[in-house]
Parts: sequence; structure tokens; C-alpha cells
Amino acid sequence: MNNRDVMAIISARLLEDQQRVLVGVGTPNVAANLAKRLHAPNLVMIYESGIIDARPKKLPLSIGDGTLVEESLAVLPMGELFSQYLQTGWIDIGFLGAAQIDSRGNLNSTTIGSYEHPTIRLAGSGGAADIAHHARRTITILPHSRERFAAKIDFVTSPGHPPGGCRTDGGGPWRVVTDLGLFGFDSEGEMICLSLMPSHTYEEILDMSGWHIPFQSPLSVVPDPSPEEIRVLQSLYDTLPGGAL
Amino acid sequence: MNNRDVMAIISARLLEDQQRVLVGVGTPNVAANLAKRLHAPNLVMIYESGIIDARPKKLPLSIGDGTLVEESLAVLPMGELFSQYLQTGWIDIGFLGAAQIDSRGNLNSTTIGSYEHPTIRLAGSGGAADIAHHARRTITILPHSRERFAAKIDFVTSPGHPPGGCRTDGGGPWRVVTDLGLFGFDSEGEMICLSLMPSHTYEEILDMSGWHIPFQSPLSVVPDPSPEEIRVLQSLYDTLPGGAL
Amino acid sequence: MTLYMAGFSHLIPFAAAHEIIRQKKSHLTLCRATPDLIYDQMIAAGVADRLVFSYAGNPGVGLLPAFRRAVEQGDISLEEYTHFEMVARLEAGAAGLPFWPLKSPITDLVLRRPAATVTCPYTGAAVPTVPALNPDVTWVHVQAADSDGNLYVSGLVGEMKEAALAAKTVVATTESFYPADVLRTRRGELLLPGFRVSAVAHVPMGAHPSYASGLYERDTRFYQQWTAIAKDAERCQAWLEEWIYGTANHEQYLSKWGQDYLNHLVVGGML
Amino acid sequence: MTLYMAGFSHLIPFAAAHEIIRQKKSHLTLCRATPDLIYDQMIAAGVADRLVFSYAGNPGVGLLPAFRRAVEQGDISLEEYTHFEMVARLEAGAAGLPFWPLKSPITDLVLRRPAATVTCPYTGAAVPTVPALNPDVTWVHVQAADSDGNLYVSGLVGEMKEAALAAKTVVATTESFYPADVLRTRRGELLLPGFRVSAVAHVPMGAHPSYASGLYERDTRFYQQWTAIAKDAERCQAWLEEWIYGTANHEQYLSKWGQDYLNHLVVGGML
Repeated sequence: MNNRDVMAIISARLLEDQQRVLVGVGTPNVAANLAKRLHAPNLVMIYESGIIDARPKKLPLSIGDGTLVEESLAVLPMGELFSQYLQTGWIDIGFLGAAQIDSRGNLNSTTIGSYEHPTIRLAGSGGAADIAHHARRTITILPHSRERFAAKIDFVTSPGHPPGGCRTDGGGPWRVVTDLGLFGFDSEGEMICLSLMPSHTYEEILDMSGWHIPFQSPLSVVPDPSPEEIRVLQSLYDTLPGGAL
Repeated sequence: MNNRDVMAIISARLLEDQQRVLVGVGTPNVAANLAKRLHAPNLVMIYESGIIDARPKKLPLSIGDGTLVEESLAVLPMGELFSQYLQTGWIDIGFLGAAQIDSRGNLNSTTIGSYEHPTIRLAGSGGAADIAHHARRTITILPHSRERFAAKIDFVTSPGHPPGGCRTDGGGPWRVVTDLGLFGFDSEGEMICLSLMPSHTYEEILDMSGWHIPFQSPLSVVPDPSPEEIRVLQSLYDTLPGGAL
Repeated sequence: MTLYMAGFSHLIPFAAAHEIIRQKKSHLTLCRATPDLIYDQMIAAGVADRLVFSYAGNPGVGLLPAFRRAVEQGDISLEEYTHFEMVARLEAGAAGLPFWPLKSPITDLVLRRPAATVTCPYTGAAVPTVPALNPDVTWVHVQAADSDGNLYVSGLVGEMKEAALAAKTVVATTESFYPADVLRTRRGELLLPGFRVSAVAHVPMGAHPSYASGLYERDTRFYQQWTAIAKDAERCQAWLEEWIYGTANHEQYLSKWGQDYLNHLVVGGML
Repeated sequence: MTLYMAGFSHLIPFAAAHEIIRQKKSHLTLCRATPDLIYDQMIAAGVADRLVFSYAGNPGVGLLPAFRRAVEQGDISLEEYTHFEMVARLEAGAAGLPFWPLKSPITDLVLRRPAATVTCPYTGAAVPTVPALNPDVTWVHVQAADSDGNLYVSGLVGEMKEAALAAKTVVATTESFYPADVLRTRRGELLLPGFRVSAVAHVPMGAHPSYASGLYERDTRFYQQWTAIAKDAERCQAWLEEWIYGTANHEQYLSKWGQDYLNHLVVGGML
């Protein structure tokens, strides 16, 4: 099991049956498909490409794969999905990745370095900023490192909690899953460590973060991936032409 | 042949093959269907109910009849038709009826008497005002009477040429067909009589209009309905459950 | 309460309207681009205080007598738009926005309203707008629904989808009712996903005297007869008494028409 | 000239893009929500000065190397939006309006633009907007077209329709070409009526390496290989030389892949 697989399993546990989740590309996609095959068979997976209630037979490689269309409930023009479903509050969970995050859950997926003279030019928002803004709450998955957990991120692609408090509408960043821990946000809208990932420590988290992330005591450890979770994840990877990603 | 039939035949002649015509309820609908069966087989009949390129087997009674859907090219949500086709100038001809008209082609289909205390409350705009505004030009059909041809109409449902001139975009009222004559508009945007209907006179028109309508000389007479036109109109009526309207 | 009984000519939820009349609801604000016979009957039955609309005609026949009488007698207040404006109001409602921009003409209707243009931040142009319309309830009648509440429609949709998406609550009647998942192949006909729908009832021929594409045709004869029925206030009440109050439900209403009469409307000749 | 090669993941008009590269067009402004490999190849070939976009990734694989290189070296100027903003720009263009309202978040992208809210005339709320996007040409690839120019698509449509309706000129390539009228039964799949389309060319497998629902699958292997090809500027040029400049047309490009390779992608295993 690599870190990515553990993150996928742990974040899959955060999804509840019947929820409508707008699934981003990458690990969120693996996690949502895993949850649907585990404890949330009626999870409504929605993709920004316009698909409502996908039931992919294989793990989709991208959010525009044909396998997402085949058994879906509907394939909408993107404009309808964004304005009539996302903008009007019908998405329970926005499920995102990012290159950088700060203490308030602001996300960067646009550029490392300055916008005009980037060191690494990333893909940009896609629907991420829209999803972060309009979903009832968001889960973000990203690997933990000092570069990624930054006191000041290089670009605010998707806004998190506003200065001075949590978003007043109850929306915004809710959970962050990394290879080191599971995080939430306190009433001020600041990130807080909720649990440690198996075999990791709070000191590692402090070491690998650009600011001091407090923890909620008692600081628990996330239960290990179960044999069933590992088996189902593997069977999901087995649907890919080349096996695991 | 009643007056309505003659008006339908004469106005059908104004439509050209390949044109995209937005067809209003009533006589315009009869006329457009007639033109399509006569000289304009590729007339693209569009209905505000959302239908593009209708090929009705029977004369539709309303603009929402099933017969309009059956062989049509597309059935759009009304919103798409109005914003993406009408508002963007893709309709060549708007084909309307009205209760009243004035010298600048302003149309009333809302109320006789005041809006608050109507003598006769009519159906209202429907798509008429939108069509009058956005189609490249309009044809209006209505019976000729002093009440209908009014110096001042009771309500401007669909605007005609603006004060002081023709519409600068080339749009607006183009032809008016009544049981007495065929009318156009001069460079000032004022109605002018182009031709007389068979067996009617210019004096009748002056008698039956609330303002002095000038004529364009030489004042011709519209050719009589041909046997072919009459035959095809009758065959169109024969498609109705109860025969002629 | 603001109610939108959707369906442009097609799939008009008459069975639902008749039940609203039977239950003697009152003080409703009725919204519909085309009030049609459905609202003429509801207005005649006194359920409405206010009408939001764009074309109050009997399609292909003429005017709406009960509507005319109510307006000419001052018994109902009106909020009137063009079709495009009405649909644009629903588009705004469906998108969760407070207004919708459109290039609408300056008509006497517009002149009666407060000025409502916005200035385009890019061109400086004055762009007309209409306010969002968000009905408390939108009622739709559909050809098919499943046990998850997914609604399917084929043929004319008019402004049904926007009217439903703009509503706080969506209720549906359906010609046919299916188990979950069997309709997934009809994804091109999906009107609304079940999570947007609060309740569905199975009501065959629930759109009579309007029509359901592929199932039964419009009852043109009744549409034509309605003018004579509704023109006379007493005859109109007698009709409501006999056909609506006098029937316990839509099944009885249909039985009263009789199988032979209805078979004439059914595509293929049999219900 | 502003060009929108449409198709979200699905039905990406690669054959057309390759021909644009072969003809050595230059100074284009390329617009697409998802630049994908199609624009990475066009950028590598030097046809574009400017990119209007919202997500420049290799879907499911990673980043776009030629795009990255061009941006990091300052060889291309960017106009960047979120997906919703990008689609809203097309909606405005398709409706003939100068702007589109949407409740978009305040991001660093927004802060880099001139302020662009309008005040709702009904609620007083400040509503964000984006400006209309009206490409000079939108290119679409479709599963079927007829001799009247009507275009039909099934499966994912993404922002294809709005991109086409917003364009001054629409050009299409199609997998299959039919005589007039035979596709009328597929009215639910109509993308655009023929009168909105200026030209159609019959180009089977014209979306390779993207996919066409029901006909052939995405060439995932090539999408994955592209990263290695394009990361190295020289290797990227060599690829263009061999596969695009070195083939006279799309038929030759396909022959170069070979029938066996392509058969693996074809649904049912045969072209």
C-alpha cells in the first residue's frame, strides 16, 4: 500500500451513503469510487464534465471517461450542472485535490512561483474554485510536505475560510486528508489536526507543515485500512487497462 | 373563400424558400404551412414552443401540437430557442397576428380599453413582442377595420418602428396583410399601401383606417388566389379533424 | 403560496389542478407562461388571487373566458411578461441568481414596471433584466417516473425544466411508474433527477384534456367546447360542479368521459 | 483569429488540429476550457500566441508539458478562468449578451481582473459577471452529420453546444455522414441545426487519441506517453515532424498507427 492508497481509503470513509459528491480528478476520484463499492452504494457521484450519478464499471482515469457516461443517470451540458446544481446548493460534498493549502483551507492548483513567472505552471482551477465555493462543504486530499502546507500559498485558486472566522453559511473546507493526518477546522476557520494516519506522529506533522497546526485532544489514530478496504481498492485498480496507476 | 383564406394565401406568397420563419398562432400558422406546401418546401418553420423545422402532416391547431414535434428537426427548451436563436438574429421572418396596429407597425394584442379596466382582455404578448423585436423583419396579418387600424392603439404589446424613422438595424415591421390590402413601410417608418386585395379599393382602406394611409403609385392589385393555391389550402384544411377552421 | 403548474401545451397537469379545485384551495398565486384551460378552470373555481403569465389564450381557439371575466371584473391581479421574459425569470430562479439579463423590447408592459436595467461592466451597454421567479411549488406531469423519483419526458418541454429547477419543491404526476434503474437507458429524456423531486403520484391520463406525446392526443373538441362552457359564468360553475366537485378523483373524472371517448384520443386507439 | 476547438474529453477534433498544424497557421488565440493534448500539440507547433482556458491538464495523467514550457518561458499569454466562468462566457456569447452573471468566488484570478460586478436591480446584491466569449470559429467533431449540415452527438457534450452557438462560424468534422432527413429520429442528439454550420468534412476517427462514444475508446496509452514525448522539447518537435508534418492528412496519420493498434480502441474490436 502506498501513501496514496491509504489516503484514498481514509477519505473514502468520510463519504456517507446517499450524499451527492462532486468528484475531482486524481485521488478524490479513486476515493469516491471506492466508497461507492464499500459502505456507500447509493453515493451519487457527480462529475464536473456533466455526469450525474455515475456508475462506472471501471475506475475512470479522467472525469470525462466513457465509463462514467454508460450507466449514468444523466449527462448534462456543463453549464447546466454548474448553474442549476452546483450554484444552487445541491452538492453535499466537493472532493478536491490541490498542490498547496494554507491554515484556512485556501487551495492552490495554479502556479508554484509567481503567476507571471512560474517555477511550475500547474493545471489551474478547472471547476475547483467553483466547487470549493458552492458545495456545502469540501474534502481536500493532498500529500503532506512543507512546500504543500504553506503559511502563505503562492496563489489562491480556491478560497477557504475567510479571514476572522468560518464561512457563515456552513460551507467551505471541512476535512483535509494527507499521508500524515486527518484535519478539520476550528470555529475560527483555522486548520486543526483531528487524527493521525497509522504509524505517523504529530511531530512529523509539525515538521512537515509551514505553520503550527494545533491538534484536537485526545489525538486519535485513524484505524488501519481493513483487509476489505484493501481488497476492494485492488479490485478497483484491476479494472484499469494497465492495473494500478 | 373567406377573407381569412385570402389573407393566408397572399401572405404565404411573401415567404421565400429556405427562410427561417417564426410562426405565430392563427392565420400566420395557416399561411406558413401553405407556403411550405406551395413554393417554399424548404421553409424552416420555427415555433415559439421550441420546435425547429417542423414538418407537420396536419395543419396544427396550436403552436404546441404533437404534429409539429413528430417530424421536426429539434424540440428545444423555450429558453434556448429565445436566447440562442431569436435573440441572436437567426430568425429571418417573424410572422404575427394582432388585434390593433398603428401607422408605425406598433401592435396591440393585450387589451382593448385600459390595462387596469379592460373592455376586452386579450391573450397578451406570448412571444410576439420578443419576435417583433428580434426577428430580422416581421409580417403581420389582421383583418382591416377602423377599430383595428387605430391612430393610437390601446396598448403597445409589440413595438414597431421608433419615432422619427425606420429601425436602424433593418428590423421591425416589413409587411402587413389585411383583407383590403398589402402594406409596407416608407423610409420614415410610416405605413404605406403597396397593393390592393382583389376586388377592393383604396377608398375602402381610407374608410376603414383610423389615419390616412398613403399609397405607393402605381397602386397595383394583388393577383387573385390561383386554383392551385385554393386547392392546396383546402387540402390543408382537410387534414383537420373537423375540416376548415 | 406561489404555484407553477408546468407544461407548455403538452403534459399539462390537469388531474393535479382538478384535485386542487376539489380541495378548495384559495389565495394561490398561479404562475404559468400559458395559463391555458388549466388556469381558466382554477380561476373559475376561485383558487387564485394573482396570476403571473405571458399568454392567456385558448391555444388555436381564442381567449380564456374565466380569465377574461376575472380580469375585466377586477377579481384577480396580474403580473404580466412576454414569453421570453417569463422563461428568463425561471432561468434566473433555476440558476439561483436574483435576475436574468436579456435584450427585451421596450413595451407598455416594461413601461409599467420599475426600471430594471444593469450596466454591462465590459461594454457600458444598458442591458434589460427580469427578476428571478422561484415558485414555492412546481407541479409537472411526466410520461414516466421511477421509484427513485427520476422524471422522464419526451416531446415538447417548453419551460418545464426551468420551472421545476426554479422551485423550492417539485411534485409530479406520471403516466407510468417503474422500478428503480430500468429507465436509465432513457437518459436523454431525463427531466429531473429524483433528488430534486419531493413526491410522485401515478396518474394515467393525468394531462387530459392536454396531451402526452406517444400516449394520447390533445382533446381538441373539449378545448373548443370550453369557450362556450366558460363564457357563461353559471354554465362554467355547473361544469365544475359536475366534472370536478362531482367526481371524487381523477379515475372518476375519466370514467365520466367514458372509455369510448378516451379511446379516440389514445395513440393506437386503446388505453 | 480566435479559435475554439470544442469537446470536453470526448470528441476532441484532433484531425482538424493536426491539419491546422500542417498548414502552419500562426498567431491564433486558442480557447478551450480544457486545453488537453490537442492544444499542447498546437502550442508545441507554434500556432498560438494566446490561450483562453480554465484547466490545462493531461486528464488523469498530469500536466501539459508544451503548455508548461511555453508559459514558463513567457512564449504565450494567458487569459484564465474557472470552468464555470469559462462556460458562462460561452453562454453569454451564445445568447448574444455582452456579459453573464454568476455567483463566482473571489480568487486570485478574479483579483487580477478589473472589477466586474453588476448591481441587481431587485435585491441590490453585487453579482459577479464574466464577459461574453464569441470565437471567430468553433470547430466540433461529431458522431454523425447529414447533408444539410445538421450535427448529432451522443455522450458527453461538456461545453460543445455553447461554444458552437457562441461562434461566428462553426465548422465540423464527422465520424459518419448521412443523406438529408435520415437522422431526424435522433432529434434528442441534435447538437446544432445545419443553418448554424458553415462546413462539414467526413473524417472517421477524427477525434483520435480522444474518443467517440459508441465508436472508439480513448487512447489512454498515448495520453500517458505524451508526457514523456512532450517534456523534451526536441523529442516533441520530432514527434510533430514524424506524426503530423510527416503525414499528408488524417488517413496517413491513422495508417501510421496501423489497423491492429486502432482496432484495439474500436468498440467491438473492428473499425
